Amino acid sequence: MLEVTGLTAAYGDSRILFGIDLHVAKGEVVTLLGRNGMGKTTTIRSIFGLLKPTGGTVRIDGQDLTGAEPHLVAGAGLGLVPEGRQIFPTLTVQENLQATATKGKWTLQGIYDLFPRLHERRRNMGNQLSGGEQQMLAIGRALMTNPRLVVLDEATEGLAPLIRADIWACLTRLKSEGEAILVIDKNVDALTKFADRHVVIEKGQVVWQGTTADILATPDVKDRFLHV
Amino acid sequence: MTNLFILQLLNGAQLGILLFLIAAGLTLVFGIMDVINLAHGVLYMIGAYLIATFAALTGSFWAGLLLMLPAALVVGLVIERLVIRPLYARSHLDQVLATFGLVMIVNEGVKILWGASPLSVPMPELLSGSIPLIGPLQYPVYRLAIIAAGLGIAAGLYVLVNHTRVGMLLRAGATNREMVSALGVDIGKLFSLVFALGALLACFAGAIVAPILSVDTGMGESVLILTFVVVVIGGIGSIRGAFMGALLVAIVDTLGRTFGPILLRYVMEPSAAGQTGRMLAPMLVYILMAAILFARPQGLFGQRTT
Amino acid sequence: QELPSASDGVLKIGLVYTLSGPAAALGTQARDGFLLAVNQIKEIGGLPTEIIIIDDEQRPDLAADKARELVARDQVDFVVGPIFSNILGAIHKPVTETGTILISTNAGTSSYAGAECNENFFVTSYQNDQNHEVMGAYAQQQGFQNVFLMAPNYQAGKDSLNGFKHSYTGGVAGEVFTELGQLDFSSELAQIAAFQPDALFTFMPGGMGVNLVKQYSQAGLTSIPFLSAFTVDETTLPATQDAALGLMGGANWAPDLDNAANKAFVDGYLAAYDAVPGTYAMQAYDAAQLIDAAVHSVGGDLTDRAALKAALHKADFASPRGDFSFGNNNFPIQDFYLVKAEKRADGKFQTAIVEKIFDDYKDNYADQCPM
Amino acid sequence: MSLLSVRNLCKNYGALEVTRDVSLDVQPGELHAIIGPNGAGKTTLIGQLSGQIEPDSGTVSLEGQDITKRSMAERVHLGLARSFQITSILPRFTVLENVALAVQARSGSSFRFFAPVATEKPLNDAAMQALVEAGLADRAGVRASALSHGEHRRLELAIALATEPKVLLLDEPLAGTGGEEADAFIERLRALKGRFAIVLIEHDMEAVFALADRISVLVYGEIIASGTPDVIRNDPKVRAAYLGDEEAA
Amino acid sequence: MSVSAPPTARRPVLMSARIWFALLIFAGFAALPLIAVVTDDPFLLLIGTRILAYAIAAMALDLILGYGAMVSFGHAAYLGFGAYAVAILNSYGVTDLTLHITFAVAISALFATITGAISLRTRGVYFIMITLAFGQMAYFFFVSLSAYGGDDGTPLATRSTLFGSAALEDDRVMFYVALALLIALFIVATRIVGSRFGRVLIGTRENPVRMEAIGLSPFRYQLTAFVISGCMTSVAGVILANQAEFVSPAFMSWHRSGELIVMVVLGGIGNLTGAIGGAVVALLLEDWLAVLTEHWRLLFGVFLILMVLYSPHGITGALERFTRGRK
Ligand SMILES: Nc1ncnc2c1ncn2[C@@H]1O[C@H](COP(=O)(O)OP(=O)(O)OP(=O)(O)O)[C@@H](O)[C@H]1O
Ligand SMILES: Nc1ncnc2c1ncn2[C@@H]1O[C@H](COP(=O)(O)OP(=O)(O)OP(=O)(O)O)[C@@H](O)[C@H]1O
Ligand SMILES: [Mg+2]
Ligand SMILES: [Mg+2]
Repeated sequence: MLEVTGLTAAYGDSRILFGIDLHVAKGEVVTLLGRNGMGKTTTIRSIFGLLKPTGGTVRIDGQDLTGAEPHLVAGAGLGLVPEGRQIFPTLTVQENLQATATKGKWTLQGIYDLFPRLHERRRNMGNQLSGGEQQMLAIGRALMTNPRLVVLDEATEGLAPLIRADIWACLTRLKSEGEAILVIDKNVDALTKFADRHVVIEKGQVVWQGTTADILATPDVKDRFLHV
Repeated sequence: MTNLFILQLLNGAQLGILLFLIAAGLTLVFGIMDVINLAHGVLYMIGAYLIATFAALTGSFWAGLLLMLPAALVVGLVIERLVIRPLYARSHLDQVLATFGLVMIVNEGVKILWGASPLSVPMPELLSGSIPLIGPLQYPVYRLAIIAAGLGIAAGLYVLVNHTRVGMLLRAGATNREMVSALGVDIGKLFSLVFALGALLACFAGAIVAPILSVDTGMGESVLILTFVVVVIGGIGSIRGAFMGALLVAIVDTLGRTFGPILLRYVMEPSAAGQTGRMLAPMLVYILMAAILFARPQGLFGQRTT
Repeated sequence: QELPSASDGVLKIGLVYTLSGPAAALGTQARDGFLLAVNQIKEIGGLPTEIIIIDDEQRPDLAADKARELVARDQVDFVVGPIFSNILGAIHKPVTETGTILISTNAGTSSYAGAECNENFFVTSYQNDQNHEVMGAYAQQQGFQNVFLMAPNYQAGKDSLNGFKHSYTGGVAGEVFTELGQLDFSSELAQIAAFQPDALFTFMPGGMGVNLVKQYSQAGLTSIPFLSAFTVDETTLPATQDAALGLMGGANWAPDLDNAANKAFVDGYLAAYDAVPGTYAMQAYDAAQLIDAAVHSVGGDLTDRAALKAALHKADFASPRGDFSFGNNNFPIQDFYLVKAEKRADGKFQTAIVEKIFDDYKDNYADQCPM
Repeated sequence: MSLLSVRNLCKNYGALEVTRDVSLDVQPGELHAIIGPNGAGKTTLIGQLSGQIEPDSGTVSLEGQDITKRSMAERVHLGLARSFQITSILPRFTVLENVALAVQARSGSSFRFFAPVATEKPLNDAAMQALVEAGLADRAGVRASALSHGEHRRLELAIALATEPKVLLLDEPLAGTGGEEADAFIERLRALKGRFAIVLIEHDMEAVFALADRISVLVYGEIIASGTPDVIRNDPKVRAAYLGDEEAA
Repeated sequence: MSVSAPPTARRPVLMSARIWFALLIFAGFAALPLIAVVTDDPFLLLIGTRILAYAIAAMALDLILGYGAMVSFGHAAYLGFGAYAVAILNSYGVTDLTLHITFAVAISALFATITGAISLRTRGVYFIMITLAFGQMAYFFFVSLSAYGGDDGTPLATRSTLFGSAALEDDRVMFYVALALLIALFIVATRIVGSRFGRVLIGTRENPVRMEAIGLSPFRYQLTAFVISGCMTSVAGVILANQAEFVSPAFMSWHRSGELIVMVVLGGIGNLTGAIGGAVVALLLEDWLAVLTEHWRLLFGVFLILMVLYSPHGITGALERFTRGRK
């Protein structure tokens, strides 16, 4: 459903992406791997129109949305859990979840079931949450837009191991319900447990891609590109 | 003395309500869109000129008011589109400079269109006259009507911002525009709406004072600073703050001017009291603001942000 | 550093008026009044005439600069203006010290009428206190015992109340100074309502006056006589309209004064600007007439300053206000009237003479003037 | 005597007790890790140690001196430096300037109005030294805002080093770094160990168990266990509250 | 409050370009008396002196506004202190320029220390408004000062004297003294910006929390800068009073404070040359447009908006793009 071809992008004069090709089919879980600063977040920002790409195309269900306004991209079915959480500090937890929600499968109750901690803190202001709580809220907020493709940029950063495990469980569940997921994370091992395909980028270019089976079969991929 | 006190309290309330109507738009645009709009005062002026024109055309205050509202909305949308929108991503000082330019343009434009002499708007028949209060004291019905209308609008705004989805989005957009947009909301449209609403409120305020005050080119400026004082005292972005701030400023100002010299006479001789009173009266609002900000640097209802 | 006048045979006059901001209406009237005379006379003093119009923006420092520019760069022979006393204070020295003649058509500060009078400085309006004294005399004559006084909190405001008290010896119900530029007088009106004085005396020029007058009638206070100076006049009447009817003021002239010069002036102004002229226009009109008369009498020779000044001092022209002459301090000696706002047959509003209060009235500072 | 000693620290936000009677000792040269679930109050605790947040009650002392009432800046001068969980640098300064400013803060007065600071050799040398230790020397002339996330974390470290701390408070220095970069960072910290005491907050258990001399576990504002890595790893309470089974394995 | 200044990262080419712009401006000023003689227009010197005074004030404001993110909306008060220092001392027969400046600086330092200490509790727009409040208090104080004309202000009997001589009565001398003061203060300000103190100030603008965390509490530095700026501005006030030979509370109205901000932003904030350029351009433009049409304000407004929309870093930004474009 998401199809990215030849995407290039730059921050001012410094070019970051040099032609990214990437696609995610319905119900598929794809990971975007790469070391720090290789352009993963930049790829996501370009897809969402938060950064205007300098070239290439972004299509969602065949519709060309290259460089479109972010709300149009989101409206086409993408839900974003951004790097650095970016929750709304002056809204309560509950309002954070409701503000941008759309009708669908995910409801407030569903999110609270998924993250009981958020229910406890539902009247807290966003800026009064711990780092981990904010992360949960960011995921919940994206789900509340009922996307068909969830994009998670470092969703488990700064999370305690137990919570991190919860998130993996949650993603696995989303997958089983037929949702497509594009996920960026440092924990390659955890990702291989449920992802279908992997795309590795280095210096703004795709340098390797393959299925989970491929990655397990060629252990040097991890060494060469990810150094784990 | 108590009669005078009650009368002045009413006067304070009426001025406060008026300030609130103007300040509400400013604080919304400021708090939510993070735009410092110096041209907010001229919107107030435009409201007055619009009703003066429409009332003269139709011969009726009410018809004038009715025509003024959509016209004001259009003015707001046009200004937003032409000047404000390119400034969203810019620093506050750039906004100050550009909207300062806008003030000059509008002031001069109004002078070209309507001339330098003040215009006047007749008081609507229905609301003219005074009702007796206590003893010989009377209070103009029109001013009571202003108080009532302002209270109604205040309540409506409070509900809008704090208890509706639109309100949530507004507050969310205030801190992170990009993220709201990435979650599927057309923030541009939302902001246009906020600005137009703010413009409408300011124009409305200008329109309803037109029958009491003269309509002239300086009216926007004189009210602008006072409005900023109100917004800052109340805390930027807070509707409740704007309301309390407006009432506080108005009542302190009104009562202070009347009773300040009287009180001073208790502590110093009459001529010195008169002198000091005269010096302090215009400072009163500023002293109030400085004192409040000293105690609460983020205003009465502001969020502390570092 | 006295500048020699350019003897190029052209009469150059600089007008300094407040043409922008809230008080623009006053300056506009004055400018229009002056230009009306120029148009009627064509060549003032028989010389080709060049007029330079300056907007002082009611900013004294800017005005001082502009006045110097008129004198140093444009080398004008006369500077005419301004409306406001503080502007006069700023331009007086830069203009007069160069020997250029300054004619004030409105501001008549007491210091320049008294000890600091100046041979290069003429006034076609009045000494500031005089209109207030008219109202004081009227209040005295009516036997009021309890008058409420109100003026803006600045020098001219304080002067006005002192002027009133100069000729009024009755009691004072209250004395209130409002903020300069204040627009809402509800709080002061409440005090007036509470005190129920015999009369109100106020000095509220420009937009302040418009608001006060409208709010006065809205507050239902019209039963209390409203005495004023520079508050109810032809610059504010178009805005206050009916609300001002019957309110009283003191003035040195009114549009309905019956004489030929006045008829020429008022009709000419109405025809040219479709508005009723006020004193601001009349006094500026007279300044142009004054220059015309003086330059004619010296035969167009602008270089002999002493002769020119003497000619000016004679004030040999027909003023719309009738009797007009200069005192030793170059301030006018003239009649003063009680005037009242009324509606004209053509639907416009004007002030009209009620009665003469002072005849050939000289200001109180002239004796201190060494000239 | 312990270098940094915390006694009965309490902090409430309304009804929420974020820090509940926390006591803690850090010995000279020791690396003391604090772990705990999200929202346990770790960052809040660091905030109270560094002076950014005022505790409701309890004391913090450094080298026996009570510093509870001291401002953040004063504490830095006494030898208590911190890095931030969310990167906090001077974005428009160069990397070198960021660090040089920290050096300037501890060496001599900043009320010098005339001598150009850009050419003050001692400042730049000391700053460069800190950059070398943080592995950022090659980026010295780059604007700080242009650094990648991992580099930002290293800059945070360099700035903290430049203040020459006796105790260094690190709030999740590894957050957002992975793989090789994380390994390199761990090595860097290991090299620094012993020069000063370190209080480390980290969710990366690999790093914590590799580096820590002692670990305290904070759960809902309370320290439920404190001890050597081995003790903590096998503490059933800790496993239940935080580690789960996966990591401990 | 976000204040976006051009980067402080050292870019040698641009830094020197700015110094060149400044030198160019100074050279232009220095030649003005010559132009006045050639064109037989003595009035040029008066305009020039006024522009110099505002250039000093704008530069002083930029020191805290551009480098310290302290947007003072009450800075005209210091213009007023400078101006009234001249008027008040004159009325007591003290006419020496250095004494006038000393007195102005002393009063300004006192006022800035007290109001600055209170204002610095606040940030951003709150800071703007609280400085406005203090500015207005000063304004109304002088309005009520009847001894010096109150609202009307008062003309000066003479200009300040320079070491006992009345040399300043000559417009040329007055002009060169003002120019010398501007250059001297420009050098001082430039040195301050590049000093240890300046770096702390700029760092505080960027990230006050970080400054605390390296052991520098911003307050003392910000307050010091605020006082320095106020004192510099009062020097401009002394010049202005002498230029106009008139002082009035109008010098210190909030409009004037706003105009100073406009000059700084128009020039391009966070660089001293820009502030000077902003003052020059704003005042010249005002003069020229006023000659063109009575409705010059409309044109000026359009100019401001176009500048903001198309030249983000003000005049210096535009000049820098121009010079870079040609290389
Ligand atoms: N706003 C910016 N301006 C200039 N350069 C930037 C900006 N943001 C990121 N970069 C640069 O772009 C490159 C790619 O950054 P990006 O954030 O996309 O990497 P990433 O793969 O997501 O890394 P990480 O794992 O650290 O999140 C980095 O070298 C970074 O320095
Ligand atoms: N200003 C505040 N007002 C109210 N509650 C707050 C405030 N700041 C933090 N909290 C709450 O205090 C708790 C502790 O937060 P803290 O940031 O210290 O956690 P943490 O242990 O650092 O978590 P993480 O590992 O996720 O960063 C959280 O539940 C948070 O919601
Ligand atoms: Mg990233
Ligand atoms: Mg934390």
